[in-house]
Amino acid sequence: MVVSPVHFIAVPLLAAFLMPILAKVNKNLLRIVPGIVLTYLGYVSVVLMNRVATEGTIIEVLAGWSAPWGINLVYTPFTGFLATLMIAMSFLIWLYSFKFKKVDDEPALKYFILQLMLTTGSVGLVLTGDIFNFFVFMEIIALSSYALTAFYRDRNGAEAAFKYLLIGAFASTLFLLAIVLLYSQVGTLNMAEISVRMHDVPTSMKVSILVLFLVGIGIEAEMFPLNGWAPDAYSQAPSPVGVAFAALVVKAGVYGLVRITYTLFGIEGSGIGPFLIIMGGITLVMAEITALKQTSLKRMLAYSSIGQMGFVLIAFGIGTHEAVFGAIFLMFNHAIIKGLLFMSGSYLVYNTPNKEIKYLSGYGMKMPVISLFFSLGALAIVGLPPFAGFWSKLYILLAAADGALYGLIALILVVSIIEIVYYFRVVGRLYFGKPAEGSIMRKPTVGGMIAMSILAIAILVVGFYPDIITGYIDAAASSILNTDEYIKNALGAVNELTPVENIIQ
Amino acid sequence: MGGAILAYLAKRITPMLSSIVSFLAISSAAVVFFTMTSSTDVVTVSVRNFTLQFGLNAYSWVFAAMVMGISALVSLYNIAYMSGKDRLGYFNLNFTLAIMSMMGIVFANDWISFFIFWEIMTWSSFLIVVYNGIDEGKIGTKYMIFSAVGGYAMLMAIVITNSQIDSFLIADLINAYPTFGHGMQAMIGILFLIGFSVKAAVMPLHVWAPRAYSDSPMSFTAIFSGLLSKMGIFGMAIMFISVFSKASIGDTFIYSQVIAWLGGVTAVMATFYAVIQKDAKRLLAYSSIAQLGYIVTGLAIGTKLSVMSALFLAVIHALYKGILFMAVGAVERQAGSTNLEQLGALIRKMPWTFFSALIAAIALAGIPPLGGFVGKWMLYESMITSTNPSHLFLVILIFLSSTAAFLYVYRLLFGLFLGQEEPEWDHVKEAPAPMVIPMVLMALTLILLGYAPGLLFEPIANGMEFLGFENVGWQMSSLSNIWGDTVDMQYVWGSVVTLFVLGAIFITIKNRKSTRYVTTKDIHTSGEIPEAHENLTYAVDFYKPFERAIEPVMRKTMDFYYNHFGNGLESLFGFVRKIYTGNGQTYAMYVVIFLVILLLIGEQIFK
Amino acid sequence: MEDILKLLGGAAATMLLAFVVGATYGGLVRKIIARTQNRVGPPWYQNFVDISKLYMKDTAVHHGVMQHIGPAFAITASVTVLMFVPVLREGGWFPWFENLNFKGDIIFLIYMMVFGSLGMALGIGQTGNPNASIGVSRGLSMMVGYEIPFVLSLVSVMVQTHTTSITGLMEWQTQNGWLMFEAPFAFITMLLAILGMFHYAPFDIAHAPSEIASGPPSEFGGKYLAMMMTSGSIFAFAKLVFLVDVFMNGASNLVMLVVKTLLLYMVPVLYGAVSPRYRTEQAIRYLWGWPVFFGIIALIYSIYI
Amino acid sequence: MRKLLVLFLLAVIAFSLYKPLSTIEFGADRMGSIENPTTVGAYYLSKTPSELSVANVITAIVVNYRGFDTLGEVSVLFLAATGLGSILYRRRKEGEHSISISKPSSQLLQAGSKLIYPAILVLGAYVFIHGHLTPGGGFQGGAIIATGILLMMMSYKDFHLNHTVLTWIESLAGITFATIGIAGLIVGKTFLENFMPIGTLNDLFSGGIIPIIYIAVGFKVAAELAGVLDTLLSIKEK
Amino acid sequence: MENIDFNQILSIAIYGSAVGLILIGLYAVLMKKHLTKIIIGLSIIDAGIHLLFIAIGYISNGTSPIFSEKGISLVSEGTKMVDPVPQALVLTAIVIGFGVTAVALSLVIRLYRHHQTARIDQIKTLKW
Repeated sequence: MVVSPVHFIAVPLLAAFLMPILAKVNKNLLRIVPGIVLTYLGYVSVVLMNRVATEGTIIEVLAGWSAPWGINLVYTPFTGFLATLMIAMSFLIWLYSFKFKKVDDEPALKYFILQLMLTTGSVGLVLTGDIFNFFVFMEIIALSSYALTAFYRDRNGAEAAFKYLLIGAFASTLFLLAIVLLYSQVGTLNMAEISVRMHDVPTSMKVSILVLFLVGIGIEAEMFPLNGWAPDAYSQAPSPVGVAFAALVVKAGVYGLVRITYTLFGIEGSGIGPFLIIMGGITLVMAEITALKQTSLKRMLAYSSIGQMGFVLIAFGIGTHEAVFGAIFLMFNHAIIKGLLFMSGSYLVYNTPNKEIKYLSGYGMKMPVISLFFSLGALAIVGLPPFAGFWSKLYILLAAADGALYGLIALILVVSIIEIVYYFRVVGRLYFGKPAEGSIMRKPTVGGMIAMSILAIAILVVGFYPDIITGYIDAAASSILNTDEYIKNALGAVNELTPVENIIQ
Repeated sequence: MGGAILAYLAKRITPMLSSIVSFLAISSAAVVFFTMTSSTDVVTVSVRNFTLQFGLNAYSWVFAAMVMGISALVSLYNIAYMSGKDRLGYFNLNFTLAIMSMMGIVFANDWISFFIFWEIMTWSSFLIVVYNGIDEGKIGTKYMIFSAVGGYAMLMAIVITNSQIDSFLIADLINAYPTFGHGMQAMIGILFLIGFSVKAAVMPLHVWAPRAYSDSPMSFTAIFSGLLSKMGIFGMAIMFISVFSKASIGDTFIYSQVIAWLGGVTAVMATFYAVIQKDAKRLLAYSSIAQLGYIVTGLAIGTKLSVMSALFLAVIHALYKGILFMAVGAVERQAGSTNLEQLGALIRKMPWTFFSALIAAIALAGIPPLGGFVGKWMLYESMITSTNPSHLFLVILIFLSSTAAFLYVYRLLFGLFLGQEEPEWDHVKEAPAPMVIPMVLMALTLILLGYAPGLLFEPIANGMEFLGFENVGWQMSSLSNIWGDTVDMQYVWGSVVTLFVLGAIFITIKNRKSTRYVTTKDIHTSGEIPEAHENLTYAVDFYKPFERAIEPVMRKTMDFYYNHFGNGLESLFGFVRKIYTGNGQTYAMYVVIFLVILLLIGEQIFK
Repeated sequence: MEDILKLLGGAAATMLLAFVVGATYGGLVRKIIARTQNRVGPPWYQNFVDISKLYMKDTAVHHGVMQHIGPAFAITASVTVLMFVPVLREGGWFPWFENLNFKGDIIFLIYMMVFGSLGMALGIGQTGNPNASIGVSRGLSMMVGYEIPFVLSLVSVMVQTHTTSITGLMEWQTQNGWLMFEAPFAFITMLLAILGMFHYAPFDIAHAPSEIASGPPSEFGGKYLAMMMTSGSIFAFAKLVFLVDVFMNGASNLVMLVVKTLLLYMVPVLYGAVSPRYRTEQAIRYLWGWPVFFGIIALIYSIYI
Repeated sequence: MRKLLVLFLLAVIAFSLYKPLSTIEFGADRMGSIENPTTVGAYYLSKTPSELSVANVITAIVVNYRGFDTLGEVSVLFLAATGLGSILYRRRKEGEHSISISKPSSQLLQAGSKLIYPAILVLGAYVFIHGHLTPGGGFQGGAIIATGILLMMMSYKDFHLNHTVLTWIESLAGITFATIGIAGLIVGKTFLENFMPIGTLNDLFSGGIIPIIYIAVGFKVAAELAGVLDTLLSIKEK
Repeated sequence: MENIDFNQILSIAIYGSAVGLILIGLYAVLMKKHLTKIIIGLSIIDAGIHLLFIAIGYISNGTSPIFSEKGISLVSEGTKMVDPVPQALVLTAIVIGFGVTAVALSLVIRLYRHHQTARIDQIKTLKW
């Protein structure tokens, strides 16, 4: 069987359907199967990344109907990069949560299925070339996230999940409404085709659709007034799920925002760029100043995550190649760094009441390795060299400077200072004082240690030698910026709905 | 020259085991450095679309040599100082990293690698500051905040520079700076200056320094105050001399003036604070800030003599403040305290430490014939001979500060080493050899530099010529100003030392035989008979009268304002975050409101 | 070789002169003060008697090495200052007094003047006597007070004459007249500053015989004290010569020297004779008040003249 | 206050929806001609009878053209069922007895539902088996079956479904769907490709894989809906 | 003439009811305090959108897109079929809506179990 992008969705789905049966056979299979699947998908990613690097965009037609009649998967350098990142992160999450729950516990079964579905949804959302299919995957992500958020049987989990669900339902509703209006105008659902036909849509209609899309997907991308769900969900979900949110869900949301604004509507001269910059800026500021006042570690990490997404939005709003490069780099960094932070942070606060930061005094002595990981993550996420976070921040700032957005640079840097304050408050505390009496340290599992080590090494390697990854990101940035290329690849030569000469304008 | 860096990188992992490894790493790097100084090759590392350059020039050689020499000695001291403490791996890793990054800074030929190493230096030193774990994280956080302000100001300047000239090379900025517009010049200049001022602890940005210096382990503080803060000076010199001087005078004149006065104010205020401290470490920390104030002022004045004095003082300060911090560290380690009001009379127990500290103190006070005087003299002369009236008034500030410096210098020596002997400190012994040797070596260097400051003038003059001065003249042991007045250090040194030795010999011969040592308990007490256990040393509130005299200016500290600012911000933030009410319905409302707003104004913003 | 002999001879001669004159002044001052206060007072040669007696005494106890070398510091400072100050103007009839005065300058002298006090203070510190320490504390604090107007005055003079060398100053004065008149504000400032410098009342709180048992030297006796007194005499003279050089173009012969120095010396002495004692902070505030004000005027004057 | 705000917001939304909707003429033919389709809908209409030989174009779209969506949809259902189980799961404590709070239904309802129940099941099965021919399909049929089960649950408080069986049905149906997709990938190069003979239009055995998938979907939907209902209904108070 | 009128009325009725449903649902979500009512509101919004979607796919005088007789040909008969795509999509959307509603209800049960209330403004342990 030739490796193709659809494996990203078909294989894990098959596995997910299979898992309830397997669980009846042997409980241990349940834990192992996702690992096997994700390993296989990792292999697929590697193969496809190589292929896309040499041959360019891979289009996979589904059900034998080429676009725009069937649904297609578009594996560009950008989507491929994100998919690979997601698979890798999922694998690490799986490693981390391998011993997460006792296997004879009923929820453990659900947990692994849900995580697998979350991965599938995210990857599918990134890869699909069809707007309604996009919506479906968005819902897959959403449903698995709701369930995972409410995974712990305490009251807060359910509350967070309900808020998430309420807002998430809004997101999908608005998104669907946008699709409805869009379909009425262009009569097609393929994104490339939509992009071509968008020129004929009347402006006011276009704006309405855009607004609906922006609000709908902005919820997933944690844009400011729409992100009330995020901190609760992040902080109440089990920590591997927190990682998954940071590494998969939000990434998918941002991807959606970018795909819709860049490809469907076109970012140049449309006012979307400044809009994204402003909203990103507000998101960044609001999230970071709220994070500053947090007393609970996971909540703080959650707000920080939102802030980072604001930063990504700013970068995408600037919209030059350099900025998009920085944004994608930042997405990558955020995934690995926030992953490390959530993983190590959850061990740190495992036994503290309310996961409060103030009980962490002196944990640096008691849990040296975990503390080290956390400190590394904190150093990296605030963008201190020579860690990974620095490079992305640098590139975004460079792009902003090229665009003469000096106020923006100042804003970003001021916010970074706030970020430093609260992260270093924690790091400082880790190395201060004596741990409270009777605090029990949770011993990290082997899988967890491996996962965290991998992330830490990744942070260091990317920090010291960013070129290891910049080539891919450069290609990704080019591919997202080049809408014509996307349309041409996605629709291919066979396009009867739109004359070919209209495609490239 | 990348060899030195590579030596570090290779060894960087190893100090996990012991400070000895860290010492070996640093000293071997020092050996590599001093033996390879002739090579001037440039190491280039390319990252995506820009290249990082490392190389050594005449100017950075001064700082590199200073860093290497002193940190090699300090790391020797470190072995003994840190022995028996917890988490040595943690400490030594950061210790070595900090030193490595300083070398990186001076080697950097472009702003990006400059910034990278700058920040490595910042966080590694932050991790050392929190090592002792005093005071609930406030100091560390403060240090980090201010460093971040500085670092990010610099980063902003760097990216703006790049957007203007599309290059990160320091040399390119120097060339292109005059071509920038007025506002651009101002912005880049100010941002860079903020960045460097933080590390150099210039007045409004200094509040992190006292606690950060005093709460680090002393072996690092010697580096911290002696070398790390000099990196700010390093950058500032580039800005003032290479960059600004190429621009039209009117534009940058004002920055120089402002910074010079800030330096002066820093010197005075920090000195005052140093005078009223009760803790030796704190005292030295403030003293460091004050001394850095001189250096900054010297740089900002920007004449040949003043810059030379600034650079000279930078090196000398690293030496004497290194000694003093190490001495205090030795006392701390041996006696377990650094409280000036409790300690006393350690001179007989720790004579070598006292000797080094005495030499360093004399140098710090700027008293001839030691190296400190040379730097001070040049600084004053450069200000007096300046054509700018404001510098003449600045002299007063500088002089006030350096006169008041006598007070704290005396306080330090008196509080630690002199005064009445207390049974409490009877157990104290001289520090072990690895701690004493670096101190004594550095003290001897100070004496030598008093006799022949030209040893140091030579590299500094070369460096200054690299920075853009022409014909920087210097003599081996003679100082001269632009009015042609000179001080001949050989004569000064000769006469002072001769007289001192003669006097000492005379008094010793006359008195030594006939007198016997009695404990300092046995003193004149104006007729009163002290109880045996009473300690009569006058050490508490030593400078109370002086404190009362300067009280009006000390009433409000900068710290106070910063704290209020910080609290205000925090409460604002606390208010803002109330927007996350926790009610899901409210969030839904936000969504709808946002939607409605966008629907209403959508047509305007999305064309 | 001849040069060195000349140098050493000159140095010896200068020291001798300084000691004799300084000690005599000391005696005179005691007499004058006594007379002002309606006492008889000691004879003018009392200082010589004291010092000789002390040199002959043996010291029984000491408190450590710093006490030994403290007086050595003091004498080093006073003699060095003397060495670098032209006692008689160049070309005078007694060339031996030129010493090393081309090799130093005013800033150097300012610092050298402090050297002794600090060294002494260290020696005093080792004795552990509380009175002595209190004296040191007060003395050093007050030093900060008077140094400011002192330096302001000197800086304005230097700025006005465009030289920082004391011989250069004297050359300038030979051409343009005494700085006392050319730089009046600087001179006023200096007069106010030397009130503090000479430690006579009202600025004598560092010694305050009745309060802290003469303060700093209270633990010193015998040869230590003798040496300190010698140094003090030389130092007082050196300072006076320095001031005369700066403001009155030095002196061309010994008579003029004595007249000028004595005139200058009388200012603090007479002022002090009729004044009560300031507390330390009062002294500092006083010295940072009018003197500094005049000093700043002097500086402005010198810049814009 | 809040009410006014909400009403204002609703008014704006109504206005904003009115504006674009006023430009979409109701009932207008936007599909273009069949020969020259301007929307995908027209294309589907023109191709379905000939190339898939499925009478119900909607089914063709759902299962074949956009079969990938349906796979996702099935996953959503699966997720809902799984998530529900995860959310509502409670660890039974020792000695904890669950007491149902619902009262037994009336005799009439019990008898009636017993009567109708098989008929509903048959109807559901019919609907999803004929999904490619007539209105309806796997989802609809599955839903009908689930209503039958719901009826039984409401009538008999002891009526319980065997969860193991449900799990097997769910999983097997899902696996069938995914496997057919992958088989398409193997046989015909693309995922979910219709690799079986398409038969003739309006035959029961026509449309290639479409009816098979739809039947699988029907089973799956029925099992999942029933499972969800059962889970929700079996909430007991302590 | 009559035809057009009828079409207009139908248009107003259907679009109007679709928008009306959306608004009613929104009102419920924003104003009602009971969790279940909020969920019902969400469902109503969904229903409105589904209705709208179907309406958009409707073609005047069109038939359902099922080739119910053998050998039927599309255009030649003069009969129009309505756009099948919205119907297919709505089918998917309904199922998704069902899934969301199910999960939401289960969460309501959980919340009620923990808080002993189902009022949304009383369930805000997590805030700021």
